Amino acid sequence: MTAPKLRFATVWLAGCSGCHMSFLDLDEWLFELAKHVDIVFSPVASDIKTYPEQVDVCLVEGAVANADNLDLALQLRQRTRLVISFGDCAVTGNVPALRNLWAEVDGGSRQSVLDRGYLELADRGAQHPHAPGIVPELLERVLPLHEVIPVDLFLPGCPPSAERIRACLEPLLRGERPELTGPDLLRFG
Amino acid sequence: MIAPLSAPPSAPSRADLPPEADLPAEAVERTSRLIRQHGSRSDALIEVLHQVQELYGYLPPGALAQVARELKLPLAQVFGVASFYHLFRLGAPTAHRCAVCLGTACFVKGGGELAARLERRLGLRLDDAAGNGTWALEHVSCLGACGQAPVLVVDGHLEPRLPVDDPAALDALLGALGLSANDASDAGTDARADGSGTGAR
Amino acid sequence: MQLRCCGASGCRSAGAEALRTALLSARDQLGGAAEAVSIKSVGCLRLCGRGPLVALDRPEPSGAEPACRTELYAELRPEQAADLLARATGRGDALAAQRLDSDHPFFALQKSVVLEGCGVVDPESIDDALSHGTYAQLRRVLLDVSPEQVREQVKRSGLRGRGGAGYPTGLKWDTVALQPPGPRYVVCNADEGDPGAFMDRSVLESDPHRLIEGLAIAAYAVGADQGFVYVRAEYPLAVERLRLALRQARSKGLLGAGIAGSGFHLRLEVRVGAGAYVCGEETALLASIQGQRGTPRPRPPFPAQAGLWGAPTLINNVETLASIPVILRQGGDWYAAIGTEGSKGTKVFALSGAVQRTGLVEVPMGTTLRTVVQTIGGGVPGGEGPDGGVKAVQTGGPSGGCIPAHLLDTPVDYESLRALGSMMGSGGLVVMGDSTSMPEVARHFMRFSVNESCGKCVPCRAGTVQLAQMLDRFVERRASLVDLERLEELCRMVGATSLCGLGQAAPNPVLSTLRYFRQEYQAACRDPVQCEPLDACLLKEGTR
Amino acid sequence: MSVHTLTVDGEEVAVPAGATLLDAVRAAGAELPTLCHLDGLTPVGACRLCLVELEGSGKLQPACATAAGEGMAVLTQTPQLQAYRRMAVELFFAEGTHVCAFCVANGNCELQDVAVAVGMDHSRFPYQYPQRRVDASHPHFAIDHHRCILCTRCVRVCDEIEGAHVWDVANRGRECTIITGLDEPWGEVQACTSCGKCVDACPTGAIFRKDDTTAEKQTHRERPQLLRDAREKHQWQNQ
Repeated sequence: MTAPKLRFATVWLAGCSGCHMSFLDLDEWLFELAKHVDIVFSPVASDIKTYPEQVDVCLVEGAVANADNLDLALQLRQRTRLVISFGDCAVTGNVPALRNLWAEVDGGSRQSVLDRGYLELADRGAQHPHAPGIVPELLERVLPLHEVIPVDLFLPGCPPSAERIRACLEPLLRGERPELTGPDLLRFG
Repeated sequence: MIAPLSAPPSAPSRADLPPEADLPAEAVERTSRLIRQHGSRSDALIEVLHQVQELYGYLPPGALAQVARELKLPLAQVFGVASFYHLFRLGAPTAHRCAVCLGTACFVKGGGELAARLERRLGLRLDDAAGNGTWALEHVSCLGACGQAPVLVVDGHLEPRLPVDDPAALDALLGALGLSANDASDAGTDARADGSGTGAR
Repeated sequence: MQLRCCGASGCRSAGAEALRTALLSARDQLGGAAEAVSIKSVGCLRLCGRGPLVALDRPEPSGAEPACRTELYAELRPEQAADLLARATGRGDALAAQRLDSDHPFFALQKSVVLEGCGVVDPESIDDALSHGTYAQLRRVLLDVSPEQVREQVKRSGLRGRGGAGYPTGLKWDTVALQPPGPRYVVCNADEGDPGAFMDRSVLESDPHRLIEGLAIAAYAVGADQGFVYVRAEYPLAVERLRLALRQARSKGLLGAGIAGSGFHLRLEVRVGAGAYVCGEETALLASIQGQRGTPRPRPPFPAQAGLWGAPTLINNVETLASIPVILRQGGDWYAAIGTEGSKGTKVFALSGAVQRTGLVEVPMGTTLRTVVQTIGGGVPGGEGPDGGVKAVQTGGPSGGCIPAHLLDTPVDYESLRALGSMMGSGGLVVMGDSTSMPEVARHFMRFSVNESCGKCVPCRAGTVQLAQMLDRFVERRASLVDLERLEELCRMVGATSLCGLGQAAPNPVLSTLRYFRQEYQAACRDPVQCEPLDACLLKEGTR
Repeated sequence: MSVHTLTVDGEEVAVPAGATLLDAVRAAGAELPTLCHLDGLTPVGACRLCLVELEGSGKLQPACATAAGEGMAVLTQTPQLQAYRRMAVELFFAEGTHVCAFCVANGNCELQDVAVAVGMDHSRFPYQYPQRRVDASHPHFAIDHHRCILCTRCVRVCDEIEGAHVWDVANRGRECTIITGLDEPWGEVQACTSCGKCVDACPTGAIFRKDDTTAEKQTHRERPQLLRDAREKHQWQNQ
């Protein structure tokens, strides 16, 4: 008798995808993982575009920086039993949230970062993009995931090493809550 | 051309000048005198800073450097002390200043609304030392004038019992105190004899 | 006939100076009988909310008891000077409407010990102070009483520190006196910074010589020959009068070398603060006197062991020291008979906020809050119901708490107030009416603490900022139940781990309003159904 | 030399008179997180991480700044202390802008280390992103105030060990900031001897050598004590 497979997802919000690369660094352990889970949603392991219902575990990489991130975060919380903040961007905001340093500056962080990116740094034809529905609207403040939805587990690191990801997932597959302690499993950065 | 044997004397760099070089000589001399009156004791630093602020209206960097040298204190320590205490000003003050008391009694009697009203009226932000160029509005934590709450201090003069519940009377009073935005379209008559508080931006 | 004009800063801001000038010129103009009216500048006449106040002492026809009747007039305008002089000389009674009823509980229930000279002596005249008996106890103890005997009387009196913490004064004096031989200092903490407190200011402005006498006696009792009075700069009139009083005392040989013919020396200096509430904390105050940033340091060692320049230092607050001359005059037992078992003597309160009669109130310890707020203060103007429209009374400033109306029958003493989650504090009583929002009150105090934190330790520097932001969520009604839990958690952490009393007590206004007005916090938490997306999920469960 | 005997988490330990509770905790082989404390500098008791409970009184005292006394019973790891420590570390992270990923001190940062030690996997308090400065005017060193935790080690090492007193704390409360001279650019402060002790003492990546990039900062946090021993006890490293 084998236990029913867990419905497993990974999500990529505002981050560099480095955490997902680190996930792929799990190499042959991914085969082990595949024995226990069905990957139902993932930018690196699935083509499904809509976050499905009744997900058991979801690794969320990235901070919440725009309207799409926000919608997806809220949706995945409603459809997932156990949400894991996956990497420093999800846990702290990290690099994407650095634009919050401009929150108190005239115009705010949103306008400042758009002006910088599309006007000041443009070589030619400087203009803001106008394509409703294609470029999601930026939130004024970039937030770590747990300031948007309740989060069940935190897996810090930039990126979390493959060993750390495995140390987090292995107990879960056994139905246990992982205890992440010590510099190898907990250190930021 | 014959190369000079030694480098020509360079113009003295700014760092070589005594930092108080650009302060009025008389004020510098008076500062020295008052420091001597305190026996040049370093524990008199706060008393000395009070008196220096009376002299200049604020604590210019050159004066802080002079105080540090004559009290034999490190520059950073003098700046650390001067910036710790909120009554010391490190930049030149605006021509007029108003303090709104946000102590508990004034808070209960509408001091917060009074502050917000003054911000709108004067077009400035509370506790922004630059104010609107003419007026600056700061908060004070309690003046011990709780029996007269809510109170304002306008250019050093305590104004008791402001009628926050009667907007018309309050506006008239604030206008009479000269507390009007530079923009003349803002309501309120300027009854202040010297006409301060208007125009001069 | 004598007119005593209040010249303390409350009445000054209401026009006392103009009134006095008008009285003087009216007397010159009127001449005749008016010339016999003496016009004296005195300190606080108590009912600060209705200044400027003037007391009129009129001798009764010979043989009558009492020999002199006093009438008190409120809200006088300069143009009424002539009317007042006319009344003083027994002609006319045009000001009857402004005459206060001196049998009213506001006056009748007060017991003046600390304030016995306030409103009586001229604060700018040492001769007047001497004629009222000031410095008599200093002279007596210097010549006839040993330091041990002085300390014994203070211990017998049961006096406890009036700065707020209530440490027994006699014990503190003993601790300093019994340190190994060497220099020691006395310090008067006149950095009265609690918003809503103006007791010390009134003493400094009204009767500075009494304070100097008390401080000199303290110095003698602990063996100090140098002392400082640390006054906040926000009290310019107090600073001015104190400096004048010190000069006068020196010139009369009551300070300096060989005081009053004894072998005792004392040098006293005024040190003026520069706008930092934290300097009311003892170790921060000592740093400030030494010309440094007013940051506290860990205790022990306590100032009584290692204070100014490392020497044992006695620090007492204004009201504590101003009680000393009376205690020595009447004896410790006399003082101990006033008040309650654990809190003896009288306490001066500054009554303000949403209350009819604001001003200075001195009552025996153990008087109930209801007596002070409703009987003496008259409750909230226009307030109705058994509690007179009072919703809460705030005691102890930013370190204290809000006591709800249903507990108004609590006697005012150190232990009772602490049991209610508040504290005596220095004596500010701010009355709050029904319309006051308690989360807003808590935020008001938390913002105060954010502003006044010295920044040395992280719980106070960063914790108060986080607490103020959490309170924003409640005031703006966008909080969640998770916020409520976290608010309490962080309050406990800041209270338990901050370095000094400011941080340790900063959460008190939150905790006490949570204790008595929790429903207001709960009501500020949004109903999950009405939540916007960002907050919605936070309501479901904790994040941990 | 007189000796005080006390217990640390039930373990009996003897320390010389004049020792601190931190010395006693270390002598007992227990571990306490510290940030503002640095051996060789005057303790300030500011970071509150080394708070311990004195059994009986229930009072919390900073181990670094409290003298060990005869018969004391010290508790270092009560659940309450652990909860408070974690919150303190969260407050440190939230009040500055600490992005370990690209910090010069990544991997050699005491703030990063204490976060691990107290088990802080995220901050429950929102990050504040305060407006702070970076001063790179010094030829060899720079200070990034975003990473400063106001431990004042730089202030103390410069004053007590180097004797230059280039640094101090300005302002107060959340506005507190470390300054050089009269709040001037560091490179223009004549009193600076460029000795680098502040770099060595800094627990985070706030003060660093300009030629170090991400994760390259090396420090010598033992030096203040070595210098003090040399100066006061005439004990040099080679002896």
